[in-house]
Amino acid sequence: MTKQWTGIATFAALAASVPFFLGDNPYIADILITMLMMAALASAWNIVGGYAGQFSFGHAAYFGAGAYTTSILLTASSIALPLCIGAGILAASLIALLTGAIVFRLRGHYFALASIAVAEIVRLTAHNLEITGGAQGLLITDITFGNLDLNSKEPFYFAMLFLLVTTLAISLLVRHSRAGYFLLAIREDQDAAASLGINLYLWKNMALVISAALASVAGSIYAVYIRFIDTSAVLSLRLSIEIILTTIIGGVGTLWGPVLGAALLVSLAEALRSNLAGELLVNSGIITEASPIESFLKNNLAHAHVLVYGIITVLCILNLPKGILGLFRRKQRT
Amino acid sequence: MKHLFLALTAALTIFTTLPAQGAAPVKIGFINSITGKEAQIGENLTNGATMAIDDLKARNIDVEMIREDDGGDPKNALAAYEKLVTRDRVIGVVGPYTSACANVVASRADQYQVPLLVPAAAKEEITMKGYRNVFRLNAPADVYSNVLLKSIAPFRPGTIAYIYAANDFGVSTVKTAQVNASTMGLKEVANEKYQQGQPDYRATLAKVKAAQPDLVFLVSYDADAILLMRQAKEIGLTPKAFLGAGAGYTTAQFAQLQDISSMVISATQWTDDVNWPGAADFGVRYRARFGKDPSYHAACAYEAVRIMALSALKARDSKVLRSALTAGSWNGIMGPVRFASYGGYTNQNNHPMLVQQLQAGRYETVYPAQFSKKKLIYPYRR
Amino acid sequence: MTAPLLEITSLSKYFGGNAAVSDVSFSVEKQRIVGLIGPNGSGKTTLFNCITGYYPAASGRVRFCGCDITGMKPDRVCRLGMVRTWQRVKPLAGLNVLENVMTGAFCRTRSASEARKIALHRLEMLGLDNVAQKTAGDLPIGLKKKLELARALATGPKLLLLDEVCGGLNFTETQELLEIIRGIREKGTAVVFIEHDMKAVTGLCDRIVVLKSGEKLAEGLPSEITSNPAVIAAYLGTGYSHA
Amino acid sequence: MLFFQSLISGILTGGIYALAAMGMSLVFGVMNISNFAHGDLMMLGMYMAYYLFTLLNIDPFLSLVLIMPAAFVFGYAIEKTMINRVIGHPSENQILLTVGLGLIMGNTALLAFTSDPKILTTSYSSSSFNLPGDISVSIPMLLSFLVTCLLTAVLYLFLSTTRTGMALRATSQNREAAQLMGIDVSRMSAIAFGIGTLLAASAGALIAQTYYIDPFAGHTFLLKSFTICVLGGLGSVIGAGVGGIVIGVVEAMSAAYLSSEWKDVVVFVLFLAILLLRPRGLFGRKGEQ
Repeated sequence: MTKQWTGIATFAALAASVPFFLGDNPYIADILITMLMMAALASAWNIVGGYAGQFSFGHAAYFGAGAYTTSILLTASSIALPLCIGAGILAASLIALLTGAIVFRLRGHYFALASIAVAEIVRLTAHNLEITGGAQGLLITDITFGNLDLNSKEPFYFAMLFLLVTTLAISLLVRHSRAGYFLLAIREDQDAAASLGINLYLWKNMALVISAALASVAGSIYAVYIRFIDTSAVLSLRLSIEIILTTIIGGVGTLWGPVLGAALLVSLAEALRSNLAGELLVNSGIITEASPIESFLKNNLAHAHVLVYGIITVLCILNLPKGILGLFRRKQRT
Repeated sequence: MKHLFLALTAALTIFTTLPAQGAAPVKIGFINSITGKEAQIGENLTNGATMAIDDLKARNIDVEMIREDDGGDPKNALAAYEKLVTRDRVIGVVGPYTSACANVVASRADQYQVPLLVPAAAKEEITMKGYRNVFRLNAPADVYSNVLLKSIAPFRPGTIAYIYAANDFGVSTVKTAQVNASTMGLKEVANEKYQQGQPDYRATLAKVKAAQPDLVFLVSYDADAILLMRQAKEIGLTPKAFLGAGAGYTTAQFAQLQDISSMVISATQWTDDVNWPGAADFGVRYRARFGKDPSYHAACAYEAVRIMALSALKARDSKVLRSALTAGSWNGIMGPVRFASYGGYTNQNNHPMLVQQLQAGRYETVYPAQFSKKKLIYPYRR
Repeated sequence: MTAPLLEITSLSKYFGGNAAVSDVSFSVEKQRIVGLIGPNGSGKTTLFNCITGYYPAASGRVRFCGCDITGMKPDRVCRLGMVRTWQRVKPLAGLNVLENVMTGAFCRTRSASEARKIALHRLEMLGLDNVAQKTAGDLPIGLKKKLELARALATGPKLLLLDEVCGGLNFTETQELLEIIRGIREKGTAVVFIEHDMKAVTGLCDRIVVLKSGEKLAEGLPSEITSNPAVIAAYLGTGYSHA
Repeated sequence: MLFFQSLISGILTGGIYALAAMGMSLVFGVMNISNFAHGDLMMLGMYMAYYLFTLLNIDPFLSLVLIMPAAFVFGYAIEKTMINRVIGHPSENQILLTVGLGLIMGNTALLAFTSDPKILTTSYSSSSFNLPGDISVSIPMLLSFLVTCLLTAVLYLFLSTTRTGMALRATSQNREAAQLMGIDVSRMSAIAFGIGTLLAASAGALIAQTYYIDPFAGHTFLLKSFTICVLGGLGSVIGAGVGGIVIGVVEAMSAAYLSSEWKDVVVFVLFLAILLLRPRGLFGRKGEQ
């Protein structure tokens, strides 16, 4: 456990020094911010999905709750940013409690489907209401916070990093406390857990609320960073599934799996999206710019990036059900 | 396996940080939705942009256009823009297609001082925030309803019903239509917003039919437009006119289905029968090359890329390019283009939108009079 | 003396019209060992499930430590001091043996170090200390049964409900386990256990309750039960000689 | 009139929903897998119907004869090569595997067919007749509905009278017991997935005539199919049939009397209500777990 605390501290120190090496490179900074965000979201999801084994397929709802609450308050009032983020946490926790009241009565497939249904209701509601900007979304302009330059990347990089480190610390604290044992017991066998005096309903809800609160902060930071939100950007089922995939590919139920998954998937998605993969092949002299392979890649790789994503998912589930971290660990059980 | 993953991670980290190579001529960027839910319209923009670059090449004008996909996600659009301006060092960017993405990128353009030319996104606020580096070629959403209702005003309709997709474009357009309609004294008798992609709209249409409107104002994308009109015919919804704002009511596919599309009036940014220079020729060459009719998105992208490329070639620098765009004027397949500030807009091309009606399976421009050869037929008869 | 530790009154449970448990009453005094026997399908496990709150009872009452726990959730029942084990063992398969038992100990304490202490003690008591770091899912069945018992004991129960804890064990293992159960009783915990192995039951129990087709067939001292003709006819006739 | 119009179109649309959901329910029953690639399998059926019609001029209703065996073989192969490897795994892994398969199918279709929506227009696509009271009935929808009824009847007979059908049902009731009885459950899984794919593709082919076709057109029906399966009872084929029609009617009625934009919300609320109040669904036996 001490080793893991050292790990988190080292990670925080290393990551915090990155901007000083990076210099003025907004593009890379943007990718890193996305990575940190996905890592934080996946780690937050991991508390309820990985530790308690409750695979919520609706985490976008909490991310979106944070993003929407913060955006609405920022545009409609002069409430300070931290308070807006706090309100976002509150909103997400409320939705989480409401969701928990419904879905935690169910198990397995029913749980997964119900969590999707709740998230879809949240999405459609945001889509239909006026206050959320409905289908038009919300554009936030002229936000200030202290003397921070919100046009630069640093505040968001550090905010996301802070959130990620906090999430990791909370994960570690939870994991090694009574709560952690209870969540793991629930994951392994709900009936056995109940027979040991664990209040399933209470602990599952606690895990979900912590997870939702952290996800909502990610949403709030996202909203202020991008300055525009709509339902397809912050409340979509696609986002929920991406969060789960990130965790699964990295290693579900582990501390560093979500971080590893985010680093890998975000860079992969970006490399495919912007055809950096093709460029790399050209630059390294493997193929020439005029070759048919490059023109094929140029024309199709962007098209194909979701396809590649799908292939990786399938390969991972079939061959690495314990994620990449699972590869590095000694086989623990048969 | 372990080593593979380590290697893969290392490779990814390296090449995302590698600088782009070469000192090519002048570089511009093009951000578009190649994947994602907007991909089908994105493809039209891609085709238009490709044609523009090839046309310039044929005239020995070499401009390098770097394409980026945003997948319809504002986060990706921002990453794409930042990559283009900081890593690829483009001096101007055309795009993005969707309003959501354009909104986000537009809000950063002044920060990086690299001009952004929005080819086809309709949301008004994109050019209403006073951004100095944001230009828009197409007419914003309010013009769609404005021009449609103006074209029909002489016939003095009394009531109007709205049926529209619950998306950004649908909601924005209907909001302005309601304002325009109430100044015209039109009474609203039904307002039906629907989620896209439903297989069955009959219940919605039956409800509208019961309200007996003179005008039915529709905003839909491609496929929904066909479903709606098909089912409207079955249900027997026969107002005096169907007004289709943009997108789904201006496609070739829609025109071919004469039994349901005949007489539908629609607003568009562009047609190939308009008397703007090169419009007809563009249509012919587009059809020959891509095997389908050009949509106005293709024309918008073509003209935006052409304007950006020509201006960038002369300017060779972002700041000069901005002044060139602000000061310049062009006349091409989109008619006369000038980026001006008026009515709350900044750097907005006051593009005249066209009203067309499907007559005998062809889109005929019927309004404004100076661009049209045919007369609008009203009331509608099946 | 005082009221019994566990008191079951006219408990019934139906599955789709069939009575799985029908009008069963009995009670358990402090520090006693009660055996619950009966042929397969006689409703023993269902009765456990009703007592501990896994199934809602159709009618009847369950009182434990003087309070009415009918319909109470399993986790509250456990915190009140009644804990059960499972016929089909339910180890927390991904956790190691120590963590399994610690999970039980957390029922009594919030502190991780305290829980660890309790758990290590229980492991020692059951002779599991040498496998403490093994993953629970990998243990052989005999050790899984012991783990199940250790985990239940870690919750600090007043009453332990054991569901065929000796099933699948060989003779030595069984003897060992029975010795442990005796030790548990010495320390003040009452035990109700379902068992097929009649010898074990008669040797260990203070009282025996016999179920047949969901109904209570007989109740009494082991000697009374073994000589009860109805019981012999229903169950012991084959079971006793067989064992 | 509005009421009857909505009722009729709700029932006809519900028929298609039902067909899509039946395949999903069968797969769930036999394999205990929530198939998130179901919408993409429908999409494959749509494209098959489209190209058979435009290239070979085969009427979409006739083309079912070709589509069904092709889809069965495709589904059978997918099960044999991939899905059977996750049977018995945690449900989340199964869900993600099918999500991944769906991504692959949808995006392969995107590369192959582009995202341009295709409209399958037959000579009778927009034809309809009127019932008394000016209620219009779409002819292709009615034909599709009748085909759906026919397929349901055939499926029902197959499941209740043939050897394989009964083995499928046994597997659906209790996999372990079925295995003990000498049923080759892994073969049953493959057959179930094959039939599930067949039904999905048929539903796709039928709806293609009144809907549009694009690489993601099936997704509209995915969450609906889940709702219907839960409503009818996951695993119950007949339940899915009835559930489909119920959902079709609920949608049409909420569009008519509430508002078009909220009708999906109504469906999801109904879905949650069923999960909470009657998790077995209308006809389900499995329940809870």
